[in-house]
Amino acid sequence: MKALTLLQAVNDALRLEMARDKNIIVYGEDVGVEGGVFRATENLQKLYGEDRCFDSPLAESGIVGTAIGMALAGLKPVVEIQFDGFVYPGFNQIVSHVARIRNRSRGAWTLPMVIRFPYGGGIRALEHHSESMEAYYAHTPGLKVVIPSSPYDAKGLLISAIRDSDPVIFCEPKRMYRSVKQEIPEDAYTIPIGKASVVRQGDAITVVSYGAQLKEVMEAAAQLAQDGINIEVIDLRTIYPFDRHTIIESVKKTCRFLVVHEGPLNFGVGAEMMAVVTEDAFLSLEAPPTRLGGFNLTIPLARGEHHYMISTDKIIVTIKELLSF
Amino acid sequence: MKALTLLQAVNDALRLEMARDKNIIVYGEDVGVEGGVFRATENLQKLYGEDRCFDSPLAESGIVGTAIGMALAGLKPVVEIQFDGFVYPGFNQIVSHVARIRNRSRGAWTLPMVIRFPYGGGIRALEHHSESMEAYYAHTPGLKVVIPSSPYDAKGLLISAIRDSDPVIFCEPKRMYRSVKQEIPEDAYTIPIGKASVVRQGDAITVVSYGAQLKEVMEAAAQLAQDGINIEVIDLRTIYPFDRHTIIESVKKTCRFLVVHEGPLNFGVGAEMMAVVTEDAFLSLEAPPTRLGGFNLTIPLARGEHHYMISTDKIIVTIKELLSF
Amino acid sequence: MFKNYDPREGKMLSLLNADGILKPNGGPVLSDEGLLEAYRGMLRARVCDDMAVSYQRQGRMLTYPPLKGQEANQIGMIMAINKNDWLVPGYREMGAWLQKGVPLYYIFLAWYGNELGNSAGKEYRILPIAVPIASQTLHAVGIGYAMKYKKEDAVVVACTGDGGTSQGDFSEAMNFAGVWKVPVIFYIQNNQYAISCPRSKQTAVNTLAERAFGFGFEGVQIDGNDIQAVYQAVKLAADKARNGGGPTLIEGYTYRLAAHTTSDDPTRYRKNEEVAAWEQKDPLLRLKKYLLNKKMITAEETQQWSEVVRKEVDEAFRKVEASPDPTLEDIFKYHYKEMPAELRRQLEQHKAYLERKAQQ
Amino acid sequence: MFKNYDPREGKMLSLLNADGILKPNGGPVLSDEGLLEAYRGMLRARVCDDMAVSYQRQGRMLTYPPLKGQEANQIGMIMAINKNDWLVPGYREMGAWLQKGVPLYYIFLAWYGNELGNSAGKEYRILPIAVPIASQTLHAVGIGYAMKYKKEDAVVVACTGDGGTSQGDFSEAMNFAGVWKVPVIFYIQNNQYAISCPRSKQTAVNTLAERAFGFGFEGVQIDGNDIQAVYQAVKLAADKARNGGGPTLIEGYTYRLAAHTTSDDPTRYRKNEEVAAWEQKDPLLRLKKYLLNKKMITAEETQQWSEVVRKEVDEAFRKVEASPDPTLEDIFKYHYKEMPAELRRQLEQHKAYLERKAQQ
Ligand SMILES: Cc1ncc(C[n+]2csc(CCOP(=O)(O)OP(=O)(O)O)c2C)c(N)n1
Ligand SMILES: Cc1ncc(C[n+]2csc(CCOP(=O)(O)OP(=O)(O)O)c2C)c(N)n1
Ligand SMILES: [Mg+2]
Ligand SMILES: [Mg+2]
Repeated sequence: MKALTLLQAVNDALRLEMARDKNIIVYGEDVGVEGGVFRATENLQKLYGEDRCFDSPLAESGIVGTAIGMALAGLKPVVEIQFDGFVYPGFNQIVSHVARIRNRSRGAWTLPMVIRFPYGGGIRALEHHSESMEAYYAHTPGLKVVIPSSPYDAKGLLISAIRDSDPVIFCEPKRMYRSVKQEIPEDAYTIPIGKASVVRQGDAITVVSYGAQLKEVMEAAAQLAQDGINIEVIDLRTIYPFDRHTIIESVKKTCRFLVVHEGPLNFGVGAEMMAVVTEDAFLSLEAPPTRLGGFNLTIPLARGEHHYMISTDKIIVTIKELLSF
Repeated sequence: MKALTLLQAVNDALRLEMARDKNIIVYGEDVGVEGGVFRATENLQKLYGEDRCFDSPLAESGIVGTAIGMALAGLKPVVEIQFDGFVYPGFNQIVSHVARIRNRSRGAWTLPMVIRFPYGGGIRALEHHSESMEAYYAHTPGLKVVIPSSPYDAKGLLISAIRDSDPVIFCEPKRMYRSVKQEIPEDAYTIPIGKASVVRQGDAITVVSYGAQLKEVMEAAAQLAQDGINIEVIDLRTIYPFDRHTIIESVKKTCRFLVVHEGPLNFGVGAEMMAVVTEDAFLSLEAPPTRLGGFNLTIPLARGEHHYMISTDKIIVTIKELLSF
Repeated sequence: MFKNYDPREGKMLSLLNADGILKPNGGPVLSDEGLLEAYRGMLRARVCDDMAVSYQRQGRMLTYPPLKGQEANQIGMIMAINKNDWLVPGYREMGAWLQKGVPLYYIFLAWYGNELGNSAGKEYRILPIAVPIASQTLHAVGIGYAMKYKKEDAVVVACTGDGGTSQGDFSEAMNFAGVWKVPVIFYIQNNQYAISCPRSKQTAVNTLAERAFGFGFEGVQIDGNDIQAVYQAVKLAADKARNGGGPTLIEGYTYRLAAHTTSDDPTRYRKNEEVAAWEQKDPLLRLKKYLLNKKMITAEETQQWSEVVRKEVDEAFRKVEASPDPTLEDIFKYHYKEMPAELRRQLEQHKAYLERKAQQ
Repeated sequence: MFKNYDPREGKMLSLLNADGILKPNGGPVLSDEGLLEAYRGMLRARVCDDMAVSYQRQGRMLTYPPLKGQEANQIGMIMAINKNDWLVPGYREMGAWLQKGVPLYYIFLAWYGNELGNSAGKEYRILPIAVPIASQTLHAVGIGYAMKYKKEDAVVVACTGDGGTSQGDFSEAMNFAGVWKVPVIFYIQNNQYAISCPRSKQTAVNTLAERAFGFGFEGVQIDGNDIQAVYQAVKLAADKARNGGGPTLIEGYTYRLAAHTTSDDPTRYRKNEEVAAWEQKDPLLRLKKYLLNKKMITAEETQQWSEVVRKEVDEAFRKVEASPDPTLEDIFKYHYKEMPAELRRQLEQHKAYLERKAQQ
């Protein structure tokens, strides 16, 4: 075991997997000498050479598009997009090709590849550096969308993503990159994609969240516990294909439901989770399934960002309201 | 009054508005001499000259990006993207700029512009020509997303979109382009963006739909009426900002809710509508709010497309189930 | 490599002219036997293409993009590369597919609207049709990287059209290819139009070929209706690529003699005289002239060959028409290696509905 | 226009060398008075920039991208255009903003993380900062179209970096500009790096300037640390654009003497010697030498001017720090002309929560 930050866990996963499989190619803007602007790819070029870890030209469509070609020709590209807000130039490649090649060739061509990027706000970053638009990818048939919430999960899920036979969009909560350390195994291990994790057991209400937002949810859980309220918290971990079963089992037990996420509320992940609960646990519900999400606004620049982020307190207040519904 | 198809109604709106305002510039791939691959811009170049209606080079980011510049400099670009599946190369311009300039400049810069494109399946088209991904745009803060379902609405909504102070994504149901004719006024008229339309009054259940899918819903309504079941049908018309009020008023009356749309189910428009109903009419509900949507699949090529499209019969069966819940 | 044919000086590589006269330049060319093979390939493509269009007219085929007039580009390009070299097509390259050996059945099946048609290219190292314009050129560069990384002796030919050169992806592909020095040949079939949009409105540069120099490698414009020019250019570019010389851009100056697709009416945007003039430059015609001159074929033979192909096409298309349409399971089964529970749920729910319906 | 400086022949336009010696070429240059103004502008930019960095070090400012070393590009470009000409910036052009007249307060406010800072450019015909690399170059082309359509006598200068040239959008912008023949000048500040990525890994072409020829117009590489070269190139390009001659690409060969942003550690990817060598070519230094030689300034004067700017900056930044942060209403109010009911609902609900919280 060693104590790693989420960022180090990502680096660890990449390092171990690259050692295992020399078909893994890691590239993106500044990932070579620089080791990535966050250092997620630090040392990889030194360890594995310039042909396995390098800077690409500054073009996200190019990064994703060439990765497609590599994967089709038997390599395993694990590319980095520098920030959430810069995936969009590559959106066409993702939606029109990454998500489709397996189905459109009836399984003849496959695309085992990973697109990693830091996502989310709360770090007082520049414009376009704080987005949480995972719903775009989750709504796109053919993609898997994974978001870890801890160093342990980051390493296990990233290794699973790399070993997956299908393309994975891997969103790393940048607000948590360096904020916590966790003891995690030194060797490679996997965490199944598509399985949620009940990170806290309780009976009062089921709260689904993921990524960086889970922190406030867990803080809320701890504070509520002091009042004798035990909430059940589910870390979604995979946004698509999400784990309906775990959510529904929990809601059938708690009879109440809240989903909390950072990205914009309308047409967001929360809406889907509410739909899921309504579909499968309607008669169990003792209060309306509820969502807390970012406002439907472009996430504000640093001086206004605090208005946007969802606080522990707001989660507590919302839960209390639902409990007294 | 004159009887026009939806396509002709679009053309009519463009023609009238271009006559009114010489700052309106219409361009896109093949919109000039050809008049668009569907002929939505037919004759406009002849009428208004090559500098107001013309072919652009084949590049959607270029089309959207240059339109941004035109709008910022006081013109009113109304650009065509040839098909739903070809918006994505322009996605970065839409998400990173079109949706944001007003807010990020605190209202100093505005972007009155329209991005039109035919959307949806059911015409046995080639790959990438049958998409219904309006949820991407609806989830993007700063955009308005409008989808007409009849020639009358197409003309009135497009004129409103052109006159709007904010950017509008205007999705035209291509399956209906030529399938119906409707008597509509010859002069310009507007239909407010953001208002849904109760296209059929009833008391049994509220059914929300829009665009081409409305046809099957209306057919279902007619068939159900023969069994004495009167459903209320709401044409959403604007996907964002959607008309919560009209939906909730209706659900409070009917106590049941179904949303039907062609695009993929998960993280789709239906999930949002279910969330809305759950949020504001939970205690009125006598059955779980329900969605019918496309499967979470890439819409199949022609020979498999029928499996994907939502039939009148399936809508009827679903409604009957909900009524006997 | 193409010093004598610098497109920036307005020069174009051409060897076999419209009258069927060959003017060699010392570079590699197809032998007479090779030309015979080329002719048969071009003829086969022409017949398949014509018949696809006529099936569409009969309401038996969906929208199809004819390649008529562009055969020399496609047959020449494949003849100049090896079996394990890659082809990354757009959507108008049926000739290239055929020449690379893919059974017509699968090619037609894809155009017939069945995804199964796209499953065939893998063993031939051909990627599925790519409709989002120029997006596939980046895939070619990635494949090029893989070939270089794996030290495979294989080059990649990436196809796009004159219109395709306007897409950002095409420029990005050239830029990546230049920096990575990958064995990729960008082959532009400049057929003068992107649907209705003439080349002159697509870009202000004189030749598309010269675009390459701005990305640090060579481009050449060739007579795309001249099988020898195509062969030579691709052959030289492939040799260079194999020897680590990196990418080349080839602009095949050609013409689409038919409509953009069967849904298109070209009379709306181009003059009959223009088409007529290009018909004189028909690549098949000129190669036929050459071969007739050389007495390597007779008119009767070509007639016979056409008939053989007609039979082949007829059989293939009947097989297509007799093929089962995708089932409900088919449209679900292939999105992921394993069907996610969420998809299985949608499938099961729909099946349950269909069963209830069937019972009524 | 730049025939004598064809980048494809390895030539670069340069007039005022690192020793402060001016070698005129007969083309337009700044007068000595102009040079004095330029020097004051460059000095002002330098001081503002240094102070922004130091505020950041003090924890008072957020991430900021210094322009140190690139002043000649930015001051020269603005001096060569007119008041009603447009500037379409990226994010590293504070010098250009200042020279065009925008109050420092607003510029800082934006970097301070307040959207209100972006509201200032409109009356100066400067678009807000653009962070998504090269995306803004297309906006410039659209503005160019509008100017042409409205027959306004105005040109557009679009800025991007060496890294920016790799984005598809940049190529699309050049292509549209070429076809539409719009009055746009693409000004690339080639500062040798895109964050850590050196120019050599960005593209295989020798000069970025020659990229333009592939889109049908002229490109020129200039010494971007030479205020006269910048002035001349932009002036000629603007004149050409005004006369309907269409776009020009200018590559200012320059160097970023500071970090990419205040979050960046350039020692990870570049050598001290390299930086030291470029410090010798500092654009301010060489212009200062020229002016000192000509006895147009004294060392004391420049010291005084710096002090004046320091005061200005200090005042502006204090004002920034004293400015109210955006309110909750502010973040809602500006997404649409009228706030949609759905947003109002989110706002009201949140306000209700805040009120309850305040009452506790
Ligand atoms: C991204 C994208 N935009 C638009 C289209 C619609 N479209 C199909 S073919 C075509 C013209 C392509 O022209 P060109 O590249 O010259 O190839 P050609 O058809 O002439 O072979 C267009 C605009 C598309 N398929 N993809
Ligand atoms: C689309 C996009 N991708 C990535 C980034 C992150 N990023 C910010 S600056 C930069 C490098 C830009 O280099 P260059 O164009 O040379 O300009 P410079 O910073 O040197 O002025 C990168 C990669 C971005 N802002 N936008
Ligand atoms: Mg073409
Ligand atoms: Mg740079």
